[in-house]
Amino acid sequence: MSATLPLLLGVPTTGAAALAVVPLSDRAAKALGVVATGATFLVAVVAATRFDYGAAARLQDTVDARWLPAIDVRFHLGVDGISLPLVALTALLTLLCAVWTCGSVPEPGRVRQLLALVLLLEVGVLGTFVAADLVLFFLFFEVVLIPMYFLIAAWGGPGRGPAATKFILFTLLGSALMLVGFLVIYAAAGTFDMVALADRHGRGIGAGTQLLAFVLLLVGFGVKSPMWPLHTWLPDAHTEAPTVGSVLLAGVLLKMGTYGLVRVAIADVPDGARRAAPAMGVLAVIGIVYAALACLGVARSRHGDLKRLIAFSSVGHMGFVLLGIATLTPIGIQGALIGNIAHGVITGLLFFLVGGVKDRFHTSDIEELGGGLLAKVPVLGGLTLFAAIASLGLPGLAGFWGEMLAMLGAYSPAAALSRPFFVVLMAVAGLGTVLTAVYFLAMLRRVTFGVVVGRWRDAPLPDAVAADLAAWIPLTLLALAIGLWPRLVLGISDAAVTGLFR
Amino acid sequence: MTEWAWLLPALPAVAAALGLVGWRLVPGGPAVVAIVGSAGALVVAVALVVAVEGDPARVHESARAWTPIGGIGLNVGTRVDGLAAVVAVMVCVVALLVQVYSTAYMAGDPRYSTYAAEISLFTSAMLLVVVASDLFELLIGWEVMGLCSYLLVGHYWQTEGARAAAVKAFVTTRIGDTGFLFGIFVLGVGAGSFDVSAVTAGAGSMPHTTVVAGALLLLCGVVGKSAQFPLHVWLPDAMAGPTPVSALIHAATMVAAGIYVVARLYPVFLAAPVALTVLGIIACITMLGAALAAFAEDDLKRVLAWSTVSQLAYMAAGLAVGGWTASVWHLLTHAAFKALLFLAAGSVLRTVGTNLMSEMGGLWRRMPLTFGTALVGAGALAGIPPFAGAFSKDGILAAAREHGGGLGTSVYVVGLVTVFVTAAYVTRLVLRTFLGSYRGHARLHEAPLVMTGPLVLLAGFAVLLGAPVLPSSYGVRSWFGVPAGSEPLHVGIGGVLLTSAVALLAVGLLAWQHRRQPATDPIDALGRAALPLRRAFWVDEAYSAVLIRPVHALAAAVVEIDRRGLDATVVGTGRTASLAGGGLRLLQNGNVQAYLSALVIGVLIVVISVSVAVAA
Amino acid sequence: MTGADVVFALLGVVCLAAAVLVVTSPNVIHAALWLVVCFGALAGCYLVLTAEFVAWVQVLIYIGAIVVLMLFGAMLTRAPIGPQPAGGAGGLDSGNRPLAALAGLATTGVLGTLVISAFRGAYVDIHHTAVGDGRVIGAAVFRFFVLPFEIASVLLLAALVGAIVLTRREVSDAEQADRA
Amino acid sequence: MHLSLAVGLSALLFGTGVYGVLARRNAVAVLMAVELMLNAANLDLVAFDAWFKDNLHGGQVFALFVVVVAAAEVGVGLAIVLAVFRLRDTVAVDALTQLADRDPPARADTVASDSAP
Amino acid sequence: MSVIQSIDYAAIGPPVVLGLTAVVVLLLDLFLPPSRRGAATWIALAGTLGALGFTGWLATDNARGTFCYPHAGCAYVTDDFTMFFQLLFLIVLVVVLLLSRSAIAEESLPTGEFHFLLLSSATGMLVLAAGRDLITLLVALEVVSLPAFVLVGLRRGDARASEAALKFFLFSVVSTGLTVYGMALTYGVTGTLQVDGIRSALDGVHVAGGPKSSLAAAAVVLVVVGFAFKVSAVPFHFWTPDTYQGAPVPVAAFLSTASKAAGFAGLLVLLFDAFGPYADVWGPVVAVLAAVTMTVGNLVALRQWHLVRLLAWSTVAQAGYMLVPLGVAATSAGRDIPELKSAGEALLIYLAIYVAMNLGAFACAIAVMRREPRGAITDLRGLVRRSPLLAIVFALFLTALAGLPPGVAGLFAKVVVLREAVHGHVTWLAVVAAVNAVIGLAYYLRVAALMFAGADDEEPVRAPTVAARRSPTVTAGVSISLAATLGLSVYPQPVFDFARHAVGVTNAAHP
Repeated sequence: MSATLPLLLGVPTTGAAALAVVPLSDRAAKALGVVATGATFLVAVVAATRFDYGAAARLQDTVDARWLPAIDVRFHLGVDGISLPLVALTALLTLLCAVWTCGSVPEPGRVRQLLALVLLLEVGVLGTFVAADLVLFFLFFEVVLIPMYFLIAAWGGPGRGPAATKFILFTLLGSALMLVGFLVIYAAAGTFDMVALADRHGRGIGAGTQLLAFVLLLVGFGVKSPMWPLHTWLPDAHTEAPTVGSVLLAGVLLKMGTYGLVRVAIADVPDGARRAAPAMGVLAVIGIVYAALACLGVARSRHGDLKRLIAFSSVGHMGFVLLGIATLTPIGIQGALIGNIAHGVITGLLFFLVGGVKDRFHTSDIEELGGGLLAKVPVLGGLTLFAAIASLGLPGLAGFWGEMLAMLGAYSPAAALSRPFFVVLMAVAGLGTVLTAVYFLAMLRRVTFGVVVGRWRDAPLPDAVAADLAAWIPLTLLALAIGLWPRLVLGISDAAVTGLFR
Repeated sequence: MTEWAWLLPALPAVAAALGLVGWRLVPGGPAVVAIVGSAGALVVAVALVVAVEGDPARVHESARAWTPIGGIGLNVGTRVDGLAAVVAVMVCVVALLVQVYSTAYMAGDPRYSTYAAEISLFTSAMLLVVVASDLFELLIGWEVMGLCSYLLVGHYWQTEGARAAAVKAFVTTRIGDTGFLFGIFVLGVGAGSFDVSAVTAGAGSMPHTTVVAGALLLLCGVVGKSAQFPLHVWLPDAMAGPTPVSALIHAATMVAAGIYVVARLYPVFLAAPVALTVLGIIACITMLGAALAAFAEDDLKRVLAWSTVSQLAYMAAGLAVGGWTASVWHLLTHAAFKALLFLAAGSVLRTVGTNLMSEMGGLWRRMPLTFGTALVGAGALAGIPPFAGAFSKDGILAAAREHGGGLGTSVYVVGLVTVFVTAAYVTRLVLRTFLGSYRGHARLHEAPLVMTGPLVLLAGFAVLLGAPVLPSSYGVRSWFGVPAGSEPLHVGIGGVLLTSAVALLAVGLLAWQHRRQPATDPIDALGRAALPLRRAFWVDEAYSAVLIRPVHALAAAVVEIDRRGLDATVVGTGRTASLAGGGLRLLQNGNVQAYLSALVIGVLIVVISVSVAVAA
Repeated sequence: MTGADVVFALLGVVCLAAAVLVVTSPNVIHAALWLVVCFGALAGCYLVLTAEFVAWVQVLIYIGAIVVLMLFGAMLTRAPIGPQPAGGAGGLDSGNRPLAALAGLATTGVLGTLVISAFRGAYVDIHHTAVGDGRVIGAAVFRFFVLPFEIASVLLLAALVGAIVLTRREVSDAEQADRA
Repeated sequence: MHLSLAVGLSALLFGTGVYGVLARRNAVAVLMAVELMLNAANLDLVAFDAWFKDNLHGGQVFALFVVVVAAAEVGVGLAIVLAVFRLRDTVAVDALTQLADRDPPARADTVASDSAP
Repeated sequence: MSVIQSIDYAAIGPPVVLGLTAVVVLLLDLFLPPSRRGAATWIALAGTLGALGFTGWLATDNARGTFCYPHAGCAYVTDDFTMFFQLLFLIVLVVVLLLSRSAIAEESLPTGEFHFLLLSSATGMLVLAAGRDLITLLVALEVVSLPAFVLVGLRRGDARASEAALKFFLFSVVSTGLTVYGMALTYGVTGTLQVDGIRSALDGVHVAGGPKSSLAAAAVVLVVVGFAFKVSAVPFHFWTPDTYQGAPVPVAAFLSTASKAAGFAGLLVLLFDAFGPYADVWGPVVAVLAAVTMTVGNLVALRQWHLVRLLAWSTVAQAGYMLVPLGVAATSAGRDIPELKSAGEALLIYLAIYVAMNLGAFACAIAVMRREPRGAITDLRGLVRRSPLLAIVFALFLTALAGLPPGVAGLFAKVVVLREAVHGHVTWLAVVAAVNAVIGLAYYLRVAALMFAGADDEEPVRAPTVAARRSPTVTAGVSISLAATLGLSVYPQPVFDFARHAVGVTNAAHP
């Protein structure tokens, strides 16, 4: 029993409640937001320092209390090597979002409510990552929906209403089916306890039941991830969401889906996973290529939106993550986990940068921006260049490891899977990496390079200010650090991942 | 000493980082940072050569655990032998000279600091490839080079050409790199480790298909990086970058990396003769085709670019026929004379303000030093003794002859023909640029010392790396640990004389033609036959038609599909639900009798179904 | 086929015919009168089935109270006396007739088939049955069914109050005046 | 006597009642039809009671309670019909469609467009 | 054998107290001056709380039975099942009384009669939950319904109110007709009117099969109609939106919670106890009805513009969710005894949570409609600025109905019923329910979002039509619902336990 995890959830909850109830001034609200997210981050850091890296496969810092014995639900929390990096990432990104908000509040203001929702969101995401009971997991999984809905619907762009609705309906559809999947598992295994379920490796659950459960979970988590063709909510949501919304959506919300696949689907119904993995792999790969082509289309189209492009790129990146999971190998799953983190860092950075662009140019339309970012705002432009390069999976930066390990996993998939089939998937995914480079470069070519068009030439646009840099630099460094020293993530999760297959 | 090899990539990398963000803190500014970085690396490289020289075949490895990747672990570290040390020196020398040269060439450029930092990063990446002990570590350097070439080729990003060329360079090499990555998978999984040593040691014992697949996939990357057919298209376009960058790319980094990796992983290729045959065929096509394209090119830098493609094909061909030593030697000589030629070209371009040879001519009068050094480079390229190229090239041809068989013969014959064409375009280049009368309008003047200095130095190398290093006991053969199974280096007088004769024949032919019609471009003599050469055999057009345009069309289609198809399905489902709601709503028309009818009929249906079900 | 069968059948025919007229008569007053006939015949049926008390209750409450109430209701709502064109505006039948016919026939068919096949051959021995007169039924109610009896009082009170509160208009106006 | 006679008649009466409920438009006539349905049930109850020789007399007692229920229903029903008549001047059940799923009144037309996702 | 059945007056205490209170309120109304008639609320509340206390006391006591038959079984039983429902009804009644107070004053409803009728209807519910024979169930059902017709039509000047009442009435009597006929047939098949007797008789009939078994199946369906009508299951739902819209909103709240719960009480007694042997017959029917009910309810709700009608359709949909656990009887695994028990438990849990959140939603609707009597959803736009707390609380209830956090109670409810469906191997039904949850969210969210939306440029800002003061009783009603919903969100275990005990006593234990 330790207080770390309750604190991890309690601090942002308290912060959210305080922000929601106490009528603070904007300044005070911003300060409180930073303090609350910062404190949460500190708690996460404490959790990371307390963590016994030698036993990363074991759930640590656990809290396990009776809650609803009538439906076998326990208040059971814990972190292990798989969840710890995600917890840290979430806490970090939320903190950066709060910092960023100090510098730039999206229309129509109301920073207090905004930050309250961000904190509530953080509770949901952190809770999802530390929950060790399926119902609790589901509860936290759902907690994020409403705040994100309002983040989009209240602070979003011109098409926010339908985008927010699509987001929430789509993800709820997924999570509702996911709940059915959980219940199928429960019906067969008789417990909601994720540790017990994972230990049991699906023993005693019939093959048909496992497949059913896995498919339901795949749809549920697939919507969140998002997996092609369940992704269509994502581009709209990202395009319309305010910067912090996009950052959190891409940076942490999507991770809940892939995390769930690893934590629940693969661990609890491995036999179902084995049978569905080829299909999952195919969808993942289609997603990779499809997203890349869509991005290319956006990057080249007359009125392409930068945020839409990055949103689509998320579909592709998460395709790699899903491919890694579909291989059912430790390597693939390691790839999925580091891919998760890398995508959170890099795409989070990209969305921050686009947010910076939007703050200055009041548009994210590629055609209207016209190019020459490097000339007009060199730091912003340069970081955009860096983030795009990182995002296209350049070795030495964080994005590489996820893609590489996913493909390496596909090269030698789990014994039960057809190797030639997965090698074909790997090859197609490789094609996707090329296309990814193509569209990012096409985007850079139109946006960061080139000459500044007339309407911006004399506009006094500031380059990065302190709040910007505070949000950008940590992510930049992290992308570099993870890229060069992937042990930062892989080292933590290794034991836990290999434990999944023991 | 070799445990300090990590400094080799690290020093330029630090220089790059400092140059990007912190150069203001350094006295002397970005130039000093960059030059000190390269110079430091050179010192390390030379020290390494000294350290390994006694037994160049011995591998000095120092590695530590990098990261677990799910069951297996990766290591990171350095792996130094004779080959690595010598190539490192080559890289550092060229890089240092390029940095020095650039201080003048890029003077006044507002983004000089970025430029210098990128070159440092480039150098660092190449050096990482050179010393990497792990295949993924190597891949990092390999791809960061791609990034740097992208950035440097696109340095003049105000111009459309530079932007396009940069993207083309990156994407084309990335296509190859994907194969390269898969090759790493195949070999690494086959060997059970991704260490270079493990892979080279294990190549022989791997299943044949595995090693062939691995080698062929690696070749994809090599073909892309070393600009071999069919992935050569990026290199001529890459001339859009600043000229010193071209020198760096063509001489010491990037393109050299491809050849270097084949040489480095030679045991793998030896275990997969099929791959070597494929490499040979590709090399043959490339060497002749590129030479022919060079002959028709009017742009001075593009001529040199095509020549690079062609010369790299020589090296590839040499490796294919087992001429390992000759190829690596040619790599060195080529680095010297190609850097020389590019820097000379840079010095020319800086004065005349154009790339087109049709607007040059007669420059020798005003730029004697440039002309002289360029002549040395040209001689080396054309394969005329006593310049270095003649001997290294002959080594390759000799190896081909030695190797025999279909492959050896093909390489030998095509190589000889290419010698002729090479000499022809080199002559044309010299004639059109330096001789005759000036056809442009610029005020001509010789370049400053920081630029000519490197020229002279490189010219020295272009001479010294030839015959002088051949016979001595400190000669080229003793620099590397020659892998078993490769052909020994055979450079005989007969071979050199033959190639020189072929080359001089071409020179003579061109000179005679020039004497007859000094004003015309020799290519015009070919008439309509020159068209395929001018268009570089329409490879770009073919790519555009077969690959690029379809992909773009597909991309546009996907956007539409997403909007009209998938998303419309989703929205449509929502709308259908709403419509269904609307339809069901019509039942709620307020007429209670209708309600009751529905009630009664509903009950009846249920009653009938359950009673029938029970009866059944 | 006994005499009871014959009597019951005859009463049944009368009852059914009257019932059909109740639901088809174009005049609501006539319909109410046919309802009387129907219920009367039904009371006869009850007598045949030895349910003496129920039969009298049928006569007293149904014919005496309920039908009269309906007649009043029909008249208070100014039901036109005399035949009305079927289906037309103000007619007694709605446009729902075809569906109604279908539903009615289907109901009869289904239920009739079910009950007749279920109770084929079942014979009611009316001669050896305790006649359900007032004493017997009263005893049954107070011995076994006190609870419904007590609730029924709530029901009736509620119905009474409800009917009053819905129909008294003037009082409500007065109440409003009070409030004002 | 045969039970089939009674239960058959009951089914016929019930069907007739159902027809009446669905076909009559005058609310009072509908009420009459409902009475037919209830009486059909009563006939069954009484017949079964006799058949079973139920010593609790459950069927007959139930029939009595049905009569009570019917009386209460008719009382309240007629009151409602009168109330309707007073406000609407009609007792035609199919004319009472003020409450139905309708489009909103003019000013709230934005709702309809909102509802399409 | 005594002449008159013995009566345990303590057992029937709660309905007696409530019924007497009803009469007292009615009589006092006659004698009190109009200005003092508001006291009726307090008297009724006092009576209700008294009944509640009585029930509470009974709940801690052992189960009792009274009005027993000579051989076995009683007509009135005070087991945990009864207690669960009686407590539920009484708590709802407290809230509805609070909510009605302002409506009575503002819409000039006759005070005494209103309270009398409301309490009578509730008395019927108390008996219904305890009744264990067909006559009692039928008469109690009528006692529930009859006052309700009048309550719906109580706005005497309003044509809509009487139309609503008439529709409700006609629908109800036809349903009653079908039910009575079904009861008659049940009697014919089993020879008894008593729940336990029917059960054992049907056991034999079901095993024997033949035409009699077919008839029994038909009878089961017919009997259920009257209760299915109460719970607004499709196709017995048509009256619901029209009636709710025409009725005073507190009455609609009462109908959608207490009355619906009463329907479920009857359904459970009948289906689990009396018709238990026929679970294989009604199981699939209920499963299909559940699916159709939630789907139809949700789909039509998508297209509503009137707040109360929207809530009406939402209650239809919610009825579908509540039927889901009963649908487990569609499979042989689901008819397993422990499974059926936990299905009943799930239904009770859902019902309790539903009642809390739905009552809350109606309470908020009442609070809103005191200012925006038109009831259009669009009138809610920007409510958060006019009354932020109300908007937040309303949104909480709506999200709870949708089954999403922060309305965690609703989420528990969904988890519980889906768990039953999956456990009983009717996974398809769980999937249908899951999909329906999404459709449901669409309209709940639309309302919630409107409350938080900014001002619409096209729509001019209007002054509230009624200069409404905040009504303390409405606030109290909202608060109770809120407390209940929050309590069920944080620590619903006691209610879950209660539900488990409540189904423990039904005869599902030995079908």
